[in-house]
Amino acid sequence: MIAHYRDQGGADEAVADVPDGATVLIGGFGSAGQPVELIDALRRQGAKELVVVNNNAGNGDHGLAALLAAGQVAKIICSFPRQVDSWIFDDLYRSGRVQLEVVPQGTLAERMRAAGAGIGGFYCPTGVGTPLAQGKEARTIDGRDYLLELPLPGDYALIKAHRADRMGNLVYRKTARNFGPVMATAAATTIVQVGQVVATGALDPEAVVTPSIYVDRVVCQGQTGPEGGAQ
Amino acid sequence: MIAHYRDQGGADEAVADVPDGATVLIGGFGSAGQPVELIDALRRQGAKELVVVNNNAGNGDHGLAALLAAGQVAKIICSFPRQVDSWIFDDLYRSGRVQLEVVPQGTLAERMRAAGAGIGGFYCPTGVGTPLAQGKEARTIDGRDYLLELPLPGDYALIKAHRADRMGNLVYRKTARNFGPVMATAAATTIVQVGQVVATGALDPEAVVTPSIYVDRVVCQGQTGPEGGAQ
Amino acid sequence: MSSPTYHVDRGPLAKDELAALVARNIPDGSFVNLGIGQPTTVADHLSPEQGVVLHTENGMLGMGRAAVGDEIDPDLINAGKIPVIETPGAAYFHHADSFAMMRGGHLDVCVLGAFQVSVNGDLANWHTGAPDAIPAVGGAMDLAIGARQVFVMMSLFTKTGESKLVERCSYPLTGVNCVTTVFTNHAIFDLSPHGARVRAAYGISADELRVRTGLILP
Amino acid sequence: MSSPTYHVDRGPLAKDELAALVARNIPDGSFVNLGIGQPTTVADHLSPEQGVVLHTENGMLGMGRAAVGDEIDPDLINAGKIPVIETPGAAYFHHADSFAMMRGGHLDVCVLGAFQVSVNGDLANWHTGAPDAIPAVGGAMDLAIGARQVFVMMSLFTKTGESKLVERCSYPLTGVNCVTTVFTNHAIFDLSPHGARVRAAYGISADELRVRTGLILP
Repeated sequence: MIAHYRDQGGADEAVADVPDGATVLIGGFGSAGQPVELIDALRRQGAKELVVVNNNAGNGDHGLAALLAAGQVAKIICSFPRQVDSWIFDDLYRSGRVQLEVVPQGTLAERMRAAGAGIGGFYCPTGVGTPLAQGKEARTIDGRDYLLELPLPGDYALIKAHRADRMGNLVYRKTARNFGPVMATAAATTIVQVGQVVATGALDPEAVVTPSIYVDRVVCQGQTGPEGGAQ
Repeated sequence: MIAHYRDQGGADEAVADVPDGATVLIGGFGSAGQPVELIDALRRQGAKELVVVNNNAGNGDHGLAALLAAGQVAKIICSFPRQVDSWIFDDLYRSGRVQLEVVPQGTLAERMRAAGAGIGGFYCPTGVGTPLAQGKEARTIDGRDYLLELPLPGDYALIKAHRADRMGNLVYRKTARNFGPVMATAAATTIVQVGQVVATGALDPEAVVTPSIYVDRVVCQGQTGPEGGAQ
Repeated sequence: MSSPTYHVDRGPLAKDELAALVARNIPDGSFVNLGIGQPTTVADHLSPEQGVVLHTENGMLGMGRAAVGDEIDPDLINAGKIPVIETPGAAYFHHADSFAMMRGGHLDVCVLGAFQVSVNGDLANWHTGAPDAIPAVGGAMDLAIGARQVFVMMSLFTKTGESKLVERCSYPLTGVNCVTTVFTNHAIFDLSPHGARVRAAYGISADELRVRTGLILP
Repeated sequence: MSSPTYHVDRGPLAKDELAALVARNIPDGSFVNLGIGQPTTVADHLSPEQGVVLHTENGMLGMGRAAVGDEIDPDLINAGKIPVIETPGAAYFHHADSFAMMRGGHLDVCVLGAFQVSVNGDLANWHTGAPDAIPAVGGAMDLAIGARQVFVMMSLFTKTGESKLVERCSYPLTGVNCVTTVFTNHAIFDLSPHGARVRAAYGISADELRVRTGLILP
């Protein structure tokens, strides 16, 4: 269904129905593209036992790190939890209060793409012969070794984009694009935080990165353009 | 390697090294996006026993149809050969002079994407329970049935884009985009016919559809912009 | 579930009545793919207020009506290779992305023609099985298994009177258990793995429908 | 294949000499990914005339140098999360596309740091194997198996004198048979499934290199 932006409620309303135990795909690579306003709303909302998919495991004390600190996350699926400023995750992990599944970064992205693209599984060369191959089916195809990787769908995606039109078409900004487009395809409900909403027709159809079909709710932090088409 | 457009030779020079027996991915959906100038050059060049991958099997008497008529194609891999104006293919096929592999259109695109993305194979729900499932490994994952599909790489891709910059970054035009971007990733050598070459830096980095890494040779039919960066 | 309605005081649906009926069954705000041929005519009955967005497999959301005159652009065509126009809020994407959208279950509805549909939702619409026919599947199999609801739009009977809704398809299949609703000139059928159920019939009685289709229709 | 050159009339390579040497070994016009840490310094030794295009895993080709002052933009960072600038001809793409590019063999060269490399090209650079370490792999495994040439840049010996080029890695692996060339302060090694071959050595003799590494080095 089309988002059809209608000056919807803010971030709190957008995340109100996320239930305990939901799998939530959260965009961003470090701080770039991290939907901090939506994450903060999820923290205020209080859903617990969440499974969070993100490239990292929180930086500093805000955003995803604050959600972890609030004890709402049961498990995190990510490629790179350990960073100089990941002290909140580090403490939770070492004291056994959060589960961790480490996935190579490209496999993480491709597993979400598979979920969004209706692919049941794929043979991936990444991680062959490493500890991350443990428990995975291996197969040689055309002389090369692969691991079977399965789709990683989300119940919700919380992502950040640069601009949306009133139908929910999205464009991103520079390397803040990162996981947003693929997470939007992989979640049952995609919630987007944008800096600006423009009139339908104001985005170049050749340059739309996430078509509106993947977008369910848009929260605007900044300026909202006129209602209706641009015509 | 970077294309770095240097007023290279025309279409004939671009396709000069295509050997007999090569697998050639040819862009286009019907006439939209069909690289007619490159196909005509390949016809003049005369390489034989080609395996051609295209959505269709030629329309009318020109482009891909003319390549077929010249007897250069041993096999065509496509989704939709039969059309009102596919008489050249129809004759060749009925008289046993060309082999045909019919692949569902989305599986055709996804097999080329897999080839470009280093995926060894993928489980696809399309075609389960149909005649096109014959000979394919079937597997049930999470309660749904899938077929194992393998990558479809090309030795060459011949595609058409709207504009290139001098490094080989590409943008397309409307539904003429179709198979071009995915074929560019799947071929060892990608040759592109464009209407215009612009200065490096003149394309919006947010709107580039095919990054230059996938482009080996550019043939310009129209205007060529100034040399060097736009800085 | 409500009982079927038999409109026996009228004839079967005309083609444009059928197209209008299919259009009314598409929920507001849906993303929809209309197959080549008769399904294309459904577009003429969609009102702008419905906010339906049309997808075409060759890489576009927000496809508009057929182009006329100066609007014709060879780079802007639909799956049937007919020139069309772009609507505000359109987006273009490449073939792998277009079929990821279809296969991934993101389209709310697709409307397809058919040679045969079985009561449990199997679809046959790509190949007559004739030994000399050139097989050509296009995007039919991807749509059949990908859209959340698969509507079939067809005449109920062949020219020689055989039912195209059948117990088991004799033509090669396009997809298994995939059709959700069959819209025909004589009746609308909701399908499920448990069989077909008549929603409404036009110019035909319950008994005649059973006799002419040869099906058990609860 | 030419014989190894032993430069014994000088000391080992300094860090910037090593970075310059790696840069000279990158063919003109290559698409290159430079790993976090020491490999990043290779960029300082690439001349514009080489026409090398830098890839960053977080979705960009045409990455430029570190941003300074007003150039700093939190939406434009490299894999190490350092603000960088854009060069003319840059392109942005999402993570699935970025890693398809890496996994699909499109990068000509990547340069990585390492804890250990085995003579047959196994790489260990993501995990020390310490039981209390938090595992974090990032994009290392994707780069290791994806780039056409995988260069490793490291000191040859640990602070306690053990060789980091080994017969068989004791640390958990990042990738198998993937490293093509190892650039160290003491020597450059070309690797293949058949073992390591010294290309050049700096401030160390052939005998001393064999003794200190404990390896058979033809």
